[in-house]
Amino acid sequence: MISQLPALQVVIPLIGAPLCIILRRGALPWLVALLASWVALAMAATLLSQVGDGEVISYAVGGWLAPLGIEYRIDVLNAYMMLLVAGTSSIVLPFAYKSVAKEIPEEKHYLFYSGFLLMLTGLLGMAITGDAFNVFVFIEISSLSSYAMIAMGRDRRALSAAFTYLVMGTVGATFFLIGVGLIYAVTGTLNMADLADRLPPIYESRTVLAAFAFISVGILLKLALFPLHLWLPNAYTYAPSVVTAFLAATATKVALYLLLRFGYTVFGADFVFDIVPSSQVLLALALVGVVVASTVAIFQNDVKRLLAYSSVAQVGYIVLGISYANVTGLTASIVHIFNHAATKGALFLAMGCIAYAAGACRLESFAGLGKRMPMTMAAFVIGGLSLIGVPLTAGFVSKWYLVLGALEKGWWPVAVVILATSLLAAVYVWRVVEVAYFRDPPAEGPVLSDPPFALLAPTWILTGACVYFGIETSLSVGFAEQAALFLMGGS
Amino acid sequence: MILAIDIALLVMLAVVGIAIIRLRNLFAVVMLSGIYSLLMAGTFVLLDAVDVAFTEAAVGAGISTVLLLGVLTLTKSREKIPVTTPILPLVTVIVTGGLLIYGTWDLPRFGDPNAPAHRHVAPEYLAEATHETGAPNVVTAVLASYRGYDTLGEVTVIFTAGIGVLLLLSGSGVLRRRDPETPDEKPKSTA
Amino acid sequence: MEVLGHFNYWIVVVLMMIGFYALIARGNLIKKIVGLNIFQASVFLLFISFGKVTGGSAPIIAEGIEVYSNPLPHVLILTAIVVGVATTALGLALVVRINERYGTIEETEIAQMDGES
Amino acid sequence: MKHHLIPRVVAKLTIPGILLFALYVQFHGDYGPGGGFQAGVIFGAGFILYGLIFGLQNLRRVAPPAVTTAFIAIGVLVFAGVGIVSQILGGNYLDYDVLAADPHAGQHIGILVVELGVGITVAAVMITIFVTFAGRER
Repeated sequence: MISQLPALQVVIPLIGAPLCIILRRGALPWLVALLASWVALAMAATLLSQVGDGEVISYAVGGWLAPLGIEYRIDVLNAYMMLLVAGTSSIVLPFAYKSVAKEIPEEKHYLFYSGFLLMLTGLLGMAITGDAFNVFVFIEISSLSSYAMIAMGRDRRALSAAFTYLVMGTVGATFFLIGVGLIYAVTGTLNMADLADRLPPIYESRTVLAAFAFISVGILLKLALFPLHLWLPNAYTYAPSVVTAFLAATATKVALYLLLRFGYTVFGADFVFDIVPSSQVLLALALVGVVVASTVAIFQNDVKRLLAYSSVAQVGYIVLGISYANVTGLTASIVHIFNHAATKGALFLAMGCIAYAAGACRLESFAGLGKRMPMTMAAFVIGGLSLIGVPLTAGFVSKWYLVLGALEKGWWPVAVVILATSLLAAVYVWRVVEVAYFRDPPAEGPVLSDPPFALLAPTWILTGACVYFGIETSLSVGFAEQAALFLMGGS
Repeated sequence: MILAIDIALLVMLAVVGIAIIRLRNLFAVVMLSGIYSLLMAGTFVLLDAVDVAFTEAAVGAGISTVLLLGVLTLTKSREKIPVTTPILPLVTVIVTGGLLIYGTWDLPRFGDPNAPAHRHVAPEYLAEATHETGAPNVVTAVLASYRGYDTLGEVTVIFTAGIGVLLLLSGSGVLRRRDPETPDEKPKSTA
Repeated sequence: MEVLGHFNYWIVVVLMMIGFYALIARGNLIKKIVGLNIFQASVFLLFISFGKVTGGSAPIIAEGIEVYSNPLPHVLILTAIVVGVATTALGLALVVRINERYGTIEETEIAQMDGES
Repeated sequence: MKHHLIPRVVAKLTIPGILLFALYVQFHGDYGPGGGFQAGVIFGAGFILYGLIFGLQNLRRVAPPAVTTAFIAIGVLVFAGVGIVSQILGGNYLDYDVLAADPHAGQHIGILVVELGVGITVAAVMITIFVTFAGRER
């Protein structure tokens, strides 16, 4: 049974999606989605406990050994990612029940939950597989379902945002495909481990260089690194609350995982950092991205949009850590993938609570919410503190390692930029807090109050995670450090 | 000989492609894109990919064209003339294309039987697949068995497209309908 | 021969770029979808070109045939074609909805309306 | 097109042929070009032709949306189910060898069923997409 876990990890949510269509009545689709997600979470936890000490599980799908067949290859890094993805969906789905009831027409609920499970399946599949082409297939499963789910937002701009994402996402996936084709043409294999063996002798080949460029640009489009982030702000702003919370916490993170996987495992650190000037390129893009996105966030009047730009900035921090090319930087990146998922998940769920009560997330509608919706706004404040990186929150831990890694390299100007942009984050979080706590609620209009427990509980679980992982870091940092050592050691 | 036909087909494809960019009548564009797919299918046959050719003809010249025509009847069929000249896209395309040409430089010669892709993995399929799966069509054997998991993903993608189209277009009838007796489609305020 | 041996790839690259250009430079959403189709179909052709073996025949095992073309790119592209048509269907569904809600399928006009509302 | 005699007669004659050809492509994919996907497309095309000639209402009667939607799911379940069955029988996911006593027979069964799953989903999605698009006329 336990040896079959890797396959079931993806297949359980995959089977859940069509089951939602068959059992389309009432709350059944939601229940199917919830169960599939919780089972996936339990399996991810089991897998992580098995590979925690640096072991690697290989699973031959169809019984065909790699490189003939498709291989699942689970190490501490992707088990960690799967735990993150399944964990987020397991917390978001209980929230979905009431939130979706309010935001999505009832006769489409079964389609919505089916689509949600497809997003989950796609992201898990991207994380688990050890086959370069199989990655492409699962990228498309997660992307296509995301396009449709984003378009379910009530504002018509959700449609144009989804279309923009569809165009940029497909360009990204096609670039990735071109890259995979090129490395296939010069190596004859698609299996990642096999590629890792066959690429080093031909590092000087121009084809390998072009393949690396196409795969990287394709993934960077997916993870929305500045200036390839143009699809992200509108998509996150106008998507239904649940979809935003799930995607913001996981989608760009799994793309970041792919960047690490292809960079370290497939192409190898020697190629990526010594032959190609990746470090310099990523450093420049990350720094500009962090500064520009944080600044733009300050001037947003829709809080969801503000948080979306903040996400672009956070992606910048994560890529920054990767660009250091040392263990501390890599640890910082991986731990920030986790911490930012918790932080943004909490913040976007708080947005979902406000959308549930007020219907919109415009800044002016926040006036007086500190009194009217104390629990929701308290969650927002804690999440905001974690976003800034205040001590005792998860955000502090990742920024600490990020600064540490920069100093290790002797890049003190980078450390200064990290601190300065944290101040920018403080400014945009403060703008919201000021309106919510120091401005009187409008005299007219309905009196708002905190949403029901079913919405508050998931929000507070993630908010609690922001605090918990700020104090007790042995789990998040522990696994991240192991994953970083594993990647660096494997090169 | 094959190379000559191949090149001729490719040049025709390029001509059709450029015509698609230049034409503003979208009906003509859609018809040309169908022709593009047919030419592409012909090229696939020439390159021994009969299964792919079959599929490209059915999908590109069939489904896609029908869908595009269907959408055209719902929208305007003339493209507007752009206000600005697109410099940035042109630069992007030239850089991307340049990088690809650069990348092709170290590729094995077209049709080279000693290319790495033909020396590793593929020979094992050709030698073993029919014996192990009983299917003379190696493409089917690899598709359904060796890489069956990709195919499960492919079905899931199709499933996703079906769900996505239903999410977007079912119900929410903001429009007048010809056959009002369908019970499961009532107007929605959220639409 | 070396130049001729790569000429095939170069035209395929040109085809890809024609589609890519139509996708990113054109403002009409339907034309973008057509551009996307051309771009992807040309990428498929690149893969199939990698699979061709001079003197080979289609990879259906039969008596008396010794040389076959590489079946693996064919398998990959079969999957990719399906993914492509799925994307097209979803994109067109979005176009229909956009046309209903905005009354236009021109990108510039949509962006203008987005900016106003 | 509902009131033109010739298209109606031609359609009535050709549609059974199209569906038969689809079945041929479905089950002959082992030997020649073709397989579940192509068969599904052709099968769906038969229904679409019916819808074009005899109208959407009639197509909805022949292939009710609720039923086609269910079939979209069934195809995926059939495919994924084969994998689960092979796990229950002691193999890895989608390992067809264990489906029968003889690995060759197992492979044969596996490929056949899996391709059938593909065909069902593809045909159902084709019909669904046609009906939903055509249902949105101006």
